[in-house]
Amino acid sequence: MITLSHYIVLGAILFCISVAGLFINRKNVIVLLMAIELMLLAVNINFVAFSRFNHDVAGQVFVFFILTVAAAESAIGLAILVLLFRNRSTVNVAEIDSMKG
Amino acid sequence: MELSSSILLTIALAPLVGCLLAGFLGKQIGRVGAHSVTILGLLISCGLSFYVLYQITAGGAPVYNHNLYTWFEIGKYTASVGFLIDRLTAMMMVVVTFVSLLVHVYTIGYMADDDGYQRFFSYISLFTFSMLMLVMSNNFVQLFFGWEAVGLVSYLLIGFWYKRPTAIFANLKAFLVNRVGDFGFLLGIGAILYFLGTLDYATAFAAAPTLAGKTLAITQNVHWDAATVICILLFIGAMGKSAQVPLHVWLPDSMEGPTPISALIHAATMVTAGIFMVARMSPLYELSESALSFVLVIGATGALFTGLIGIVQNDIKRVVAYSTLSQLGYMTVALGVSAYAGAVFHLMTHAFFKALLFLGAGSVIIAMHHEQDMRYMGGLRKYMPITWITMWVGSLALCGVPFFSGFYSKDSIIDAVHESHRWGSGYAYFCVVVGAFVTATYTFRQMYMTFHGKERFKVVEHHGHHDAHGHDDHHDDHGHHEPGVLHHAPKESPWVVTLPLILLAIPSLLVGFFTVQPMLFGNWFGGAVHVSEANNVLGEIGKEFDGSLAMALHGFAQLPFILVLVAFLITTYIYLFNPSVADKIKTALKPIWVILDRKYWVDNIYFAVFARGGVALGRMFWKGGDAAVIDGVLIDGSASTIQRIASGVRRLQSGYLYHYAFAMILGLILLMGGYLLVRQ
Amino acid sequence: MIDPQVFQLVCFYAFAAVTVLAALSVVTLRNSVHAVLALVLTFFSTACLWLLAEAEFLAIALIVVYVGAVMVLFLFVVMMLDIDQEQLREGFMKYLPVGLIVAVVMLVEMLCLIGVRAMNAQTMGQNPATAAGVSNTAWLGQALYTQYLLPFEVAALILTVGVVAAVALTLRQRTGVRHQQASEQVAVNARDRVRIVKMAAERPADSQPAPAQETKP
Amino acid sequence: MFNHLLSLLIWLPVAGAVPVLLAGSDRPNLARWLSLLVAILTFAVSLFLIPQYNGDTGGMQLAESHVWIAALNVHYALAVDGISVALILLTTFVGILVIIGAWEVIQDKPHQYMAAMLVLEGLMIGVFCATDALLFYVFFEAMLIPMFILIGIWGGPRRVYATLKFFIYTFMGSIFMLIGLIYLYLKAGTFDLHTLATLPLTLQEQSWLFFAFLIAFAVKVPMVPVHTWLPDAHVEAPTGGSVVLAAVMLKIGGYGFLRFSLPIVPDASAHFAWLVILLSLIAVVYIGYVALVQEDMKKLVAYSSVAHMGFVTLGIFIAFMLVREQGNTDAARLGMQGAMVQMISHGFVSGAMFSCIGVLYDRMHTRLIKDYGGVINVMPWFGFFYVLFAMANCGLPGTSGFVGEFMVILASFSANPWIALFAAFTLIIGAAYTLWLVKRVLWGEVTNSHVAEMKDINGRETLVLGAFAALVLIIGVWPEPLTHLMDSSVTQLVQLLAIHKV
Repeated sequence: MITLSHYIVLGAILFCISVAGLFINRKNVIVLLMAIELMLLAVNINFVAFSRFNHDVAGQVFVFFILTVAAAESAIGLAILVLLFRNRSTVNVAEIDSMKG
Repeated sequence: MELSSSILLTIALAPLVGCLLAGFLGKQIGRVGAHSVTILGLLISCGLSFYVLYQITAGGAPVYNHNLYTWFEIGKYTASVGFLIDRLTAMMMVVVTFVSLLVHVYTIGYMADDDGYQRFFSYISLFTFSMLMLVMSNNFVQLFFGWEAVGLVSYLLIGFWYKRPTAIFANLKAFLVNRVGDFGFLLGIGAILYFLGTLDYATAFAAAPTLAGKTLAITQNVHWDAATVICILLFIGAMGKSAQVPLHVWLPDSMEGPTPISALIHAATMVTAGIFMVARMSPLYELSESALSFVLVIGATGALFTGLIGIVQNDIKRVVAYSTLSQLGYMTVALGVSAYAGAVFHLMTHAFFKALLFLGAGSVIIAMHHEQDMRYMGGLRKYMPITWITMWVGSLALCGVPFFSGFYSKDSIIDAVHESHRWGSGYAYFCVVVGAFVTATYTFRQMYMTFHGKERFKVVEHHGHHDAHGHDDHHDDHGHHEPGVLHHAPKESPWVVTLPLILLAIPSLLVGFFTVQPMLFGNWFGGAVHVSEANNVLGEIGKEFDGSLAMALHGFAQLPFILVLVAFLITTYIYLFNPSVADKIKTALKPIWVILDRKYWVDNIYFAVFARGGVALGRMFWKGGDAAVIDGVLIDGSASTIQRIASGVRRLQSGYLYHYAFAMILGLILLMGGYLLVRQ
Repeated sequence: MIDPQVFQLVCFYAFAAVTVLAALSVVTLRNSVHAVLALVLTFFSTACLWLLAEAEFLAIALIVVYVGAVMVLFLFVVMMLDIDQEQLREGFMKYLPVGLIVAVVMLVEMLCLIGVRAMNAQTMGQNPATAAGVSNTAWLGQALYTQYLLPFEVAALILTVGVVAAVALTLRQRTGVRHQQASEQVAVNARDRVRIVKMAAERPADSQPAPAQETKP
Repeated sequence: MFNHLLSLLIWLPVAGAVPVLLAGSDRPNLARWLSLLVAILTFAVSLFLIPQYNGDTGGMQLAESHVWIAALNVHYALAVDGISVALILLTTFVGILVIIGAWEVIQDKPHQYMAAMLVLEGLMIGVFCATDALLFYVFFEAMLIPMFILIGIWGGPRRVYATLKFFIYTFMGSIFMLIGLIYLYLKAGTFDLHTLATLPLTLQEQSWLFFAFLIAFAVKVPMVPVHTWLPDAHVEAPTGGSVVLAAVMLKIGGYGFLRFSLPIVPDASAHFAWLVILLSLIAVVYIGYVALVQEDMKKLVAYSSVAHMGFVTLGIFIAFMLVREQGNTDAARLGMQGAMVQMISHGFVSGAMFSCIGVLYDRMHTRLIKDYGGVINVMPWFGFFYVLFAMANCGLPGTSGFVGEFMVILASFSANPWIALFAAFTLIIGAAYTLWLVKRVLWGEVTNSHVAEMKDINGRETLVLGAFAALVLIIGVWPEPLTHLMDSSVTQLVQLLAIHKV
């Protein structure tokens, strides 16, 4: 039978994959954004699992909010990306360093 | 009859009003307006001063001592502005306003073509006001006000020809040296407030006996007598103002100012403020034997050694200036032996004959087209007889020839020193007696070089350039003159110049004869000057006094007159009959001549130590202290340290997202690992 | 008959495996389009896992909102932008070991910290929504619209701001494009358009023919 | 109106800045006239303080108090005593002259300049009125902002360095004061100055607090060795900024000592009075020498400000020696009055000196002494004022500069003749640097063609300098009204000194 640890472990694995993704795709902003989405997903899995196993509605409510905010975040993130690409013709993070001191 | 405040106020304020009118409305009222209004002010002031003197002496008016208004009042300490009019004050007022009035008149001639005509009248009226405030004061604050205000006017007037580099150097020097004196003076006032708790003369003098036994802790073990501290500090002020050694250096330089100023400020009135002050403070000075000895030694030194410098001077004004220094030394010596009345008496006679000498010198300078070097004069007596005669009167008075006013005052001082048993009086006696010889030497030398002997100037008529080389812009073309070449023959000065000479010659001749008895021996000053019984040298001399005539006749047989006679004979021989001897003596006594010519190197030492040294010290403080230590190390140093740290730390802020993410995750891993370790 | 619990477990493992694999491909695939598609797959299988946990509303919402909207947005962007894939893959192999080590260390630490064994004991138990006698959606809705009404409104606001911001950021005024400007058309005056010029009735002999009316452009 | 006189005084100029700003750069004359109107109105209102303030009773009067931050028990509490009244009058008076002085001189964004000046004026009045420590602190810090702007925008070439230095210096100083205030709040539960004055504190607590206050106010005064921001700020500031800085802002440091160090930590102040006295004497002598060799006129006057402010701190702290060691309250009052008169007088004298330098700078655009020479030849009226203010600067009797120094030297002689000796040294060194400056700038032949082209002061400049001159002379000739105004307040302060809190 499915226990809480199944979900938690899955969440942890997903989170670590996305962390690894951040490292190995350090130049591609799109993949970075996707890795962040993955992280959020890992967190959401945990929330859903805790909500279900602890019989608390708050977890699922929170997932709802996270989804909302994540949607807004990715919308703005992509908008910035588009703008960036339009101005700089690249999504390479290494080249976006005009704020470097 | 009680003196009214309004009269006294009028005396003080009339010159001030004249000053303001001439100064601020100079353009509007013009030259004539300016001198009319200031002279009118002085006439009022002088006339009323004579009235006050009459009231105080003959009219039976009591001593006036009232405050006009409160300057500040804090707890038990009050300072007011008010007048104290007793015989001493009244006499000073008359001297000041009378000489000032004559100098005003004289100025009309002397400054006739100067651009700063109105300004000059404004200044000398301001000076008269300040000097009156000084002498009429009934408290220390107002005294200090007048004291510094006359210094200010002196500063302005020495630098009157502000385009001359020497003038603006001299006025700065004069002010600063005076400030050194004022520094002591202010501390003296502080000491008086501390010990006596008041700034009012009458209260302070009344409380003066309580000073006995009081001491001031200088360090934990050293305690100085209160009265001595007060008196010496106050006398330091007098040393500055009255140009006593070693603060005398400003006075010869002050001759850069126009000659009327030299007469009024640097001979007759301002420089005698110190003498007046000590006489006024006699109740305090009588308490301290040591302070009086100090005064005596300083005065005696000045009397002899500054006089010696006068012998080698060639500038006609400088000779008179050094003689002023010497005469101020005589007055100070008189103060030092408690002969306050003698000092003030000499002050008065000196004011007349020294003003006369200066104004006479000014008259010569006018005639010589602002040539001041006596080596280019000679034989002027036939061109300007009035100046010649009046100057002889002044010179004989200065030398102390019997019957002239200077004789009575100077001889009394020498007698008083002889009589005194104070520590240092032996040295002082030597100085004043030799000083009499020195005085006669430089005086006769000056007279001979100026008025007698051969004409050492040439007259080259340049009619075309006559106007251009008038002395209206003399201070500009001073330098381009060929020395000793005049464009037209010297001639007697106009009446506005000679009238003051004559009016000054009369008192120079007569005032001593008529006033010596009451002023010196008749206790004329009454309560204004206090001499304790033990110190009353004048009283001792007075016992032998039997009339001015007898004193003068007796004077012919005295040592001072014999010395004067010797000096007369020597100088007459050298300068009238055998001028080459002067050069021979000069070569023979070369080392002494150099010492005197360099004024004992006092100026050089002061300039090197105080001026150069001060600037060097300031630069060291600025560059070393402020710029290097405080700003360099503490302020900019800390800033640059932070900057260095920051620029090191800044490398961490690469701007790359993955660096930050990596750091965050690394931190997370470390935190979790640490937690795991701790938990286990 | 298979025990439903075993069936659930099998399903869980199956979907979990798909999720992990898909996630791995998200971060490793060369082509961004493929990566997005892999992400979509991850979301799908996660939604299934949520269904297993009886969180039906969120599972559907994830698919509808995320997969349907956000992921499609990603796809659009990725496809629209002409991205040089090769350049972006630089250093992939170089950082792979570091990434792997970090990920593994972190995973181990996390699992140690969570205490997997302790949670093994915790079973699902009864669905709270069922216990309350309502559907999962109703159960969630009751909490959301009562207790969490203010955060809900705030979330709505954030979303709106996000939309506005996204539009505002990407909107640009193109130059050289002709627009109809209604405000200027309305604001114009008659006398700006037509100017009547008085002229002599007869034409001077030597002058050029002039138009009777001059119109202002 | 009289119930809220102080609030009116503070907020009238601040509110007046709004229309001035709104006038905009297109209508500079409107902005100028508006700001002049506001400044004159403020001055007029401040004149009401004289009849309203009862000088016989002393103490804090015309009080207003409203709860401001209830959670922290902070009040918007205002009140004035004689000292504050004198300083407020100084502020409002200088406020007018600064506006007039900047009339045509500031061509770049005059409306903003004027507005900043007005805001600054209001905030400075606020500092002098506040009786709540936190309110004082807020005004104290807020004041920096307009000053920062004034120097930073209308300043000279190194203005960035100067503003940063000025800001960081003063800000760092006041942070320590804030810490001290927070400690006092935790101890007393209020920021009310009167309550804090009666709060019992051990000597150790007092010592810490004393140094916190000392750092804050020493920077402001400024005392050696934290004075180096002042010359830089002055050199870079526009004339008006310099005038306000020297005339009013420095006084806030001295005022702070009176309001904080004296009543709240009297024992520590007495314990460490020697330190402050020593620093003051160093300021007089050391800074005098530094001023002597300055090559920039503004720097010279700035250093002379430091030296003169040394008399303020000296006068305040010898009061401790006099009261605690000798029980001589009258001399203590004399010293403290001297310090106060010196503050007011220095306001006029240094303001006037900076105005004079501004006059020269407007014509020549240089402040270096060596670029001048023989100015009197072309500007006689200016020369008159310049010599007058120079004389006031070196403390000539008859000018206001003398009164304060005189009182402080007299009082310090009663405390210890050595202190008086070093203090009186200013007579010499002060005269030396001031008159040497006058000699090099004013006297002599016209040194170059630029000087020859200079025009004498115009009506506007004459008005400003004349107003300064009138006050310098009035206070110098008759200081009694001023000392009488402050007398009861000073007496109360001196009584506070004698009370041991430990």
